[in-house]
Parts: sequence; structure tokens; C-alpha cells
Amino acid sequence: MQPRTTPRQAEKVMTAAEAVSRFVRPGSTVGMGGQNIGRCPVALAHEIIRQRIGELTVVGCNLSISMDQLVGAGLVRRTICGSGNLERFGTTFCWRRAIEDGTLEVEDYSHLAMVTRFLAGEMGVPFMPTRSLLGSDLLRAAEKVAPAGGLGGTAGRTAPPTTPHPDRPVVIDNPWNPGEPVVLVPALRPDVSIVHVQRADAVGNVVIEGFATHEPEMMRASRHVVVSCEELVPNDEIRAHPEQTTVPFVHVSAVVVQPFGAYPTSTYRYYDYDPVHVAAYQAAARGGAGAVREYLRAHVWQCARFDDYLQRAAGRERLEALRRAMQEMV
Amino acid sequence: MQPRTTPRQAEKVMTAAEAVSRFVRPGSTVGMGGQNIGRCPVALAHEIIRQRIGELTVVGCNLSISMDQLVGAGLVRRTICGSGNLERFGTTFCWRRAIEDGTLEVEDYSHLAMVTRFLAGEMGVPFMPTRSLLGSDLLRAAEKVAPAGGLGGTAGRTAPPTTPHPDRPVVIDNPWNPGEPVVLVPALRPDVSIVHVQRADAVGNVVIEGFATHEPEMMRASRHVVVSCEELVPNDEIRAHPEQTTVPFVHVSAVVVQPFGAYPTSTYRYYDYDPVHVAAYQAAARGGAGAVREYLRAHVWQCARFDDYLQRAAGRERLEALRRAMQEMV
Amino acid sequence: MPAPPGYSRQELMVIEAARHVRDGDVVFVGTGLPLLAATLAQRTHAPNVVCVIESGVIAPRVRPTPVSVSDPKVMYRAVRLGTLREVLGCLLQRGLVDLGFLGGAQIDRYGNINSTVIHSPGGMKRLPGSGGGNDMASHCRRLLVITRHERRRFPERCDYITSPGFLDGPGARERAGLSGDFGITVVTDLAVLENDPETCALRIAQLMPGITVDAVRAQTGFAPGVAPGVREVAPPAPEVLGVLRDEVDPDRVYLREDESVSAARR
Amino acid sequence: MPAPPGYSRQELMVIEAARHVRDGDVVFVGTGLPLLAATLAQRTHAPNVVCVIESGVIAPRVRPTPVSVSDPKVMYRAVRLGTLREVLGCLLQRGLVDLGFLGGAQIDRYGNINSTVIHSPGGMKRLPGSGGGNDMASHCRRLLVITRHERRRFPERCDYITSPGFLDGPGARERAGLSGDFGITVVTDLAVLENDPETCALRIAQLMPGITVDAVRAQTGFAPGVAPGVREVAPPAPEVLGVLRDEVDPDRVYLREDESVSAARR
Repeated sequence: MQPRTTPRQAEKVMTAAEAVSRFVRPGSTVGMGGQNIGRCPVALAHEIIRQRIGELTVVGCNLSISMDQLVGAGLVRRTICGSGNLERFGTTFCWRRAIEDGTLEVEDYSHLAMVTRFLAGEMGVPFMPTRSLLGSDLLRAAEKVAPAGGLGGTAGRTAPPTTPHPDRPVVIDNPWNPGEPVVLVPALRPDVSIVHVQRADAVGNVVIEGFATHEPEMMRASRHVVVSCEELVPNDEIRAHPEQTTVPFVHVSAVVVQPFGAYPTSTYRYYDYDPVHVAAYQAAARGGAGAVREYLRAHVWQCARFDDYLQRAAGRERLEALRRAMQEMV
Repeated sequence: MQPRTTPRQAEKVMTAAEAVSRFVRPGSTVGMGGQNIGRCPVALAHEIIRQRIGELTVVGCNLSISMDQLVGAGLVRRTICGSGNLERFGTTFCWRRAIEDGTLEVEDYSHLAMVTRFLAGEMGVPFMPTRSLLGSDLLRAAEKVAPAGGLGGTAGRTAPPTTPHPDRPVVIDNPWNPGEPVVLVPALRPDVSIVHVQRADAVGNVVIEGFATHEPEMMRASRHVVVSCEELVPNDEIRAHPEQTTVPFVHVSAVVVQPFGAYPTSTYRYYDYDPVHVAAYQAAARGGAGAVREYLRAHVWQCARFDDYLQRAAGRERLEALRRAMQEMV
Repeated sequence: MPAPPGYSRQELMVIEAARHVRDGDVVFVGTGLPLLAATLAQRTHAPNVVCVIESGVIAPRVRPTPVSVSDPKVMYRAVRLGTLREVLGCLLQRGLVDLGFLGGAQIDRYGNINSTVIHSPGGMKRLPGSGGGNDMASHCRRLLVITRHERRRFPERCDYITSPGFLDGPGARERAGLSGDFGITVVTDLAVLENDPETCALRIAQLMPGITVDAVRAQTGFAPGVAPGVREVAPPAPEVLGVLRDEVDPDRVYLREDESVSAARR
Repeated sequence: MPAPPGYSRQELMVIEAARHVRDGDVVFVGTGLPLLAATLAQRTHAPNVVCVIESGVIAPRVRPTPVSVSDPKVMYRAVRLGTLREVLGCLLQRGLVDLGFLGGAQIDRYGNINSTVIHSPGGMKRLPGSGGGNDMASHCRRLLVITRHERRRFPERCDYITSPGFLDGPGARERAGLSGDFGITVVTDLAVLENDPETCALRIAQLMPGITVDAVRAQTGFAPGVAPGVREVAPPAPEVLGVLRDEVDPDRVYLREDESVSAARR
């Protein structure tokens, strides 16, 4: 049951600073929106870094620049995801380094398995099946923890087996076809998800345009959702196109209005990604802890507001050029 | 794997007669779109009745007027659903009579459990969990067939238990919380689903407006999908609003263009339901086998085309009035 | 025929049911009297009620008077028109629905509900089935039932449990795997029943005007207890009655005109 | 620097990969060379190819040249922009995808792929992880891999199996619960490898121009067999090369210009 820190029908517009301090706590499991170079919740992640909220578990499908910056800031204890990278722009270097150094725990899944975990979370069931992972080492890591023999049936009630690791899959037989293994993955319910979207209204109805990746499932699975949006729209506009509402307000706790809130990643129909700044961050991330700290100092800690960062990292002309580049494409 | 009787990218526009004769076979499991008095696939069901394709298993969430007419025509062997009724207009009388007479088999589920079965089907997994049904007689009917003790784990491999009924749920322990029962429902993959929608293009991209009930999951779970639509739109219009596509063409086998194809039920944004004709059908259905045969003779068998039925049952003026009534509402 | 000078018992049932809707509740509702009650609550003391309807409708501004969960009137200016999965799965089973309105042909001592089949010496009578009823009873925190009070509707035990109430009594929901954080209120034309927090059995909490405990028991197939401080259902405030008649069901699709409180059976 | 007079080996790799795409295939594709190959196939011999991209994109008209599965260029005029679940669940796991393009740091004798971690005496090297790779290898009927042919990339056994090929050999996929209706083709700068239908091990099916079997084996960490009738990869048709250069990657985001077929390592 969702703790009602905010009445569902209340207006939920607030600053990033307020939203993050209210809903992100040390040790929180944070669901991360966006994918690769698209719609990463950069403004909200910057605010977490600015407030130095640590010991986080960051979860998602593809984790990208925002996760990497949180790791670079030393705020992440663990990730649970399907991948960490920026594709053409390279891997997530802070993440890789932290794993190789042994300072970051990881649980590895496939993207479908992660979506399946969020699907279980949003549907209110403790697990969901998938036929991915079978035969792979993604699964072997799990089976050590939860032998299939300990599962299922009344046997489990009379002699409870060792409980499986809460973040790892188990395998059962398909009851309708004994001998056919099926993977169960446990529900994943983030304490708070941070997602950057195109539009929202003041009570938290959300419209995502373009690809939506794992976000609808993750958002509905979360105890709280903080969205940042390019545009705040009237409630009547949401009600005029109710099929286009991606996630209704019932699931959303805070709305932060932040144009270019995903910069340097793209927001479909609003602006393209900025390869120059993505590459600049990647150069810092590749450069090691000192370079990352310097990047974060210049772009986060020395910027009281996200708009200051936008001015410093891009400037008005650059942002307008990215807007035009997107408009030519859609 | 879907048999490719139609290439996925091919144009799929055909008459209802052709679509039904190609994709609905005696003994088929037919997924039924619509709910109560909204968007029932009346034109496509009429065509099945006209072609007298029998021994059907009809599946859906709420089954309504089209199911009842198929039952009244003697074409249904079994239903699997969450409910049969037209709410304010009464129950589905042919269905009720056939069950009470013992001539129709039924498998009873809740609506969520049915959606969960379709969800398993569309996701390509053999089952899905739900926490509905627990404690109820909907479940007790199932447990007799599939005792929980026979399920799960390696035990199942060495000594296979009796395989559960393919259309009934089973119960397992939550592996992560032994002692907590969770219901598994088996995937349901209709041979063909029939659904009436607002718009489609020639290759089968489908746009549903208003409520969508169980249809997206059911359609994607089906081996074939036959849609009838109010309007055929150009492919470019679909591509101009890709977030609004409810089901992409990959899942669809045939597109039948049939304005007022859901009459006397409503099609959101197109026309309201016709309480007069719904009541007329209900009077026949309540009246018994003879009255139903007479209704079907007058409205289906004596109508070579669905447009003849529309003329007979409503007429142009009435249909236009229903269109106006809807336009005042949306 | 003009409206009666007072109010009908049916109107009072709807008004009493509306009183059990709390401001801010997420309410799972079908059509008929339940939707009238939820809409009335929203237009009076509970403006922040969020109605959800299983066909995929979230927070509509319902227009009078829908006759079906797929009636366009129930979808009017919703914030979301989506799927059954979103409503029954991502809201209801997910635990985000506070209150569900449910009907049924039988409701027994422990608040179990039957909407599937009635067995009688003459044979079986088939009913519509669960619909979303089983899901509501499984996952809502509170259930609200509006029904006529007839002995055959209140048996000791349902012929078939479609939607679980308290099953066999204390602890039974938990043993079945359901949440025990649960409550039932039944509003009838004779009384308001609610579950006894100790025994889980339905008991008489309020009486309709002029109705006695004995009169209720005479129409109940089990012997309901009586809650401490049982009182008479409060009469409707005139402005609430006005909203019900003028805005919620102005065409009297569900509200009958032929039954004033004074004319109702005692 | 002008384009070389002939064609580069990299261009031939893309063109050869495109030949394995059949008209009408539903193809699961990421960015980079795989997307070039799929787009090339679509613009030449396979106009009815349906591309799906895991971020939620179905049947786009890809604009040159996307660098990410979330690049707006990869979404251009899609018939559907939706969710990862729709693509990875309702198409891929559902069994509706014919061909998947996959990359990885290691691919072993049985076509298993590692994109998670490399262990070496100096320690571990962390890689991006599965992404949708494990899902593709688990559910596609055919896999197509485009990779540079280096010994370290073709070990006897992967350090970590991220995406299952034939696992331990004949019958192993079925034993693991995966479909045995499966095949792998690997296009490298030295050869085209494919699974032996009997042993399931990768074997040499074609050789890049001027490359010998021994040269391939020298760069392979296991000893691949040779398919009967092994032949040289056919040179590109000029019009296909023209489409690749002018329409598919005109800005040479992925196609390097510095390597003609004659200059490539032997």
C-alpha cells in the first residue's frame, strides 16, 4: 500500500529540490527512466547529487548517463539492471570502474527480465514468469541461491525451503507441462522512480511521446514517482485526449517543470541529444575519479539550479539548435 | 509460432465473408472483443452465424450480445469468461439457458484472471500469477483438478504429477515467501480474435479509442486477429501518430471495413448504442429458442450483407441519430 | 407522476451509501445505484473521489446516467481511457483502490458474495458470473454493497462464493492468501449491516427509518447481531437529495419514483 | 579523403549480413552495423522487412544514421512507438521475431555470447551486460552476429554466457527450456561462420575474398570445421554498394573510409 504523503488529487508541482528531498532518501531504491541517449532524468539526478543522497540502489533496464553520474558522485551502493552503456558513446565508465574496483554491487538481468520484474510490481503480484535467462549465466548465478527443488507445492508449507535472494530469479517446472523449466523473477517495486517526460499536468497525469521503454511498468510499480516535464499542461488538455495519457495521476507524487530536463540526452518531439556534451561527459568519466569530480563540481555542485547548468553546458543558442534539429526530424 | 497465411506487410483488407471463412474454423477458440453494450463485433459474429461455423469455444472477459447470438445459433460448445451479461439490459439469456440446460460448458474466471491469461499468451509464457480467485469457489473448482502438492521444483521432473486441466488455475507457494499461496492461470491463445475498432489501415495497424478492456492483450495473444473497423485510414496517418496505435499490424490477419459494425452496441466517438434494438434482441433471447431463431433469421440469415441488417434493424435516420448522440457526448 | 414530497427508501439507500465514501478515496465502481452513490459523494462531501471503472476508465466526469461500464457517459472527460489490465491489475490488485462497490444475488453471514449460480430444488439458476467482482473483493480494503433486503438474498452460506468476504470467519482471508485489512458495509432497504470486527459476521449497524431489528432478522437467512449504539439512518439533507435528483439521475434511470419512504414495506 | 575505388571489407561485411535478411522477416535490431545491414536489406532485396527496436519502436522508416536505440532517427515514422514490453515481450518472447542481430565481446564454439564480463589474469573487465541480447538469443529463430575476427573474441568457451547459443551442443537448448529451432550466422572480416546442423558448433561457411581457412583458424580460439562447398563471399553488386554508401550511412558514421578490401589484413 502506497503511503499517502501527497493526496492523490492534490496539485503536485514543486521544485526539483523539494521533490528530491521529500521522496528520495538515503538507501532508497531508485527507478531510473530513460534509455541511452534518450530522455534520461538528468535534472532530477543532478538534484540527488546536489543533495548528496547516498547508499542508493539504482534500478532500470538500460542505465545510462544519470546512473553513471550518481555512481561517479559515490552515491550508489548497488545497481539492478539489464545494461549500462551509452552505445556509440561508449560504456558507463564510472559504473564499470566501480564494479571492477569492487565498490559497487550488481545484479544482472536481461531487459525483458527487468521489465517482467516491474510488470509484477505494477500488477501487485510477487513474481512473474519469463522464458528468458534459461541456460545462461544470468540464471546460473541465481540457481545457486535458490535451488529449484525447494520450490512450490504444499511441500513448501510443511518444510519451508531457504528463501531465495529477493533480487534473483528462480526456476520452476511449468505445472501444465512438467519438465519444462520456467524462470520466475521477483517483483521489483522502487521506492521512487525518477522520469523525465514531455508533458504532465499539475496533479501528475503524464504523457510520454516516442519510445516509452520500461517506464510505464516501472512507474506504476513504484511507491512514489517524481517526474520532470518539458511542459505543464492544463488538466483539461489531458481530459481531451484520455487515450494518450501514459500514466495517470494516481501513481505520481511530484511534478517538476524543467524544460531541457534531459539535456544532454534527447526528448522526443522537443530536442535532439547533444553529442558534444555527451562526449564531454564521457571523456570525464573515462578520465577517472578526479575528472568526474571536476565535471560534477562544474556542472552540478557549482550550479544552484539546473538552468545554470544548461547555460554553462550548452547556452541558449545551442539548446535552440537542438530544438530545431528535433523539429526537422518529427 | 504464428502460421503465416498472410504475409505480415501485405494488404489485408477483405470482406467479412472472406475473413471469417479464412480464419474461423469449426472448433476454433474465438476471442471476443467488446464489452456489454460497447464495441461488440456484431458484424463479424453475424458472419460466423451466416456461415454456420460451429463447435466454437468463445473466450473473453465480459461476453455480451455477440456471444449470446452465437450461442443462440447453436454454434458454441464452451465459453471461458469472467461474465455474461448486458448489465441494465439483463443477462445473456441464450447463454444462461444453454448452461441451465446442460448444453454449454463453462469455465468461470474473474475479469482480471482472464486478462492475466491473455497477458501470459501475449508475452509468450505458459502462465501468469494472480492474487485474485483465492478463497473463492472459482478457485476451488480448479484445485480439485490440480492439487498444489503436485507442482513445482525438481520433484515434478522425476515424478510428473497429473497435468492440470489446460483451462483451469493452480496454486503454488510464493517461492520468496513460503506459505503465501499464489494462483497461476494458464496462458490463453485464441485461434482467432474478432474485434470491432474505430480505425485501421490496410496492413492491419489498429487504433482503438475510448475504453480498450481486454482487447490489446487478447489480440496480441491470438494466432489470428480479424478486425472490423469504422474507417480505413492511410498508413501514413498511422505513422503520423505512432503512440496512438493500439495494436500494430504484425498481430493482425484481416481488416474488414464495416461502418456501424458494432450496432446495436456503441463505438466510442462514432455512435451511441441503440437501447431500442438491444432491448428487442433481449426480448427475443428471453423469449426462447424459437424467438431467437426468428430474430436470427430476420437479422442475419435473411440479410446477405451486414448493411442489409443495418437497414432492417435501424435505418439510415436512426443510425445518424446515434451518431449525433455520440458526437454530443465526446 | 411527480416526485414524492419526502424521499424514497431507495433514495435514502443511495444517500446512505454515499456517506461511506470518503473524500480522496479511489473507488472502484460499476453502474446502477453504486455509480449514483459514488457520483453523489463526489458532488457533495467528497469532491476528491477518484472513480475507476473496469473497462479502463480512470477519473471520469460521469454524465447522467450511464447504464453500463462501457456506456460513453461513464467515460466523459476521464483522465485516462485505457485497458482492463491497467484498472484491475495496476490499480486494484496493486493495492491502490480504497473502496469497491459490489452487487450479487446472495450475500452470506460472512459477507461472501455469489453472482455465479443459485441451486434450488427446481434446478440451477445461472447468474452473470464474477466480472470484476471477485477481483474487487480480493483486493479492495473496503467493500460496499447496495441490495434489496430479502431473505433469499441473505443465506447462512452462499451456494457459490464468487467474491470472498470473510470466508469462514476470523483469519480465513489470511489463510486463503488474501489481505485481512478488509471491511464490508451492506446498505439495504431495511438496514445498514457491517462486519463485526471480532467475529467477522455481518451485524446490524443502522436501521432504516421505522424498521426494527426483528423486521431485519425476519428478512435475513442468518441471525445478524446488533452493533453497540445501533441507530436510525439519518434522513437526507435536502441539498443532498436535490443533487441526487437533479444532477445524478435526473431522468430517473435507476431511481424509481413509485416508492416513498412512507410507502415502503415495514 | 575520397571513397576507395573498390569496397572495404567492412562494407562487404554489412552487405553480406544483409543477404541473410529474408523479405518479410521481422528483424530485431540495434544500432551500428546491424542496423545498416537491416536497412540495406530493406532498401534492396527485402522491402517487406519489419524492423523492431527494443526501446519500443516498430517498423520505422529509419533515417540515416542513428547512433542509439533511443535516437530519434531510429523512430522516424514508425507504425508504433510503445514500450519495451510490447517489443521484447509481445513480439520477441511471443515468438514473432524471425531474426535478431546481436553483438558481444566473445562468441564461442557453440555460438554462446558474452557481453557481461571478461576474466583475465590481470583481473576482470566489466562489459555493458545483456541488454536485450539474452532475450534475442533465447527467442529468435535465427541470430546474426557481425564482429571483427580476433582470436580473443572467439574463445573455446565464453567466460560468461550472457546470451545462449547452443550452450553445450546438441540438445542443450531444449534441455535448458529453450527452443531448438535455432540457427546462428556470424559475419566477420575474415569469414562467414554458421552452426553445423549436426554438432551445433560454428564452422566456416564462406570466406572473405583472399582469406584462407588457415587464416581464419589462426584467428579463432577453437578449431572451426569447414562446411561442404565453402566458397568466397560474393562481391557486392554496384547498386547495393551505392545504396549502402548513399542512403544507409551517407555520413559514414559507422562505415570507415580507411580500409579497402585490398588493404585489409590477410
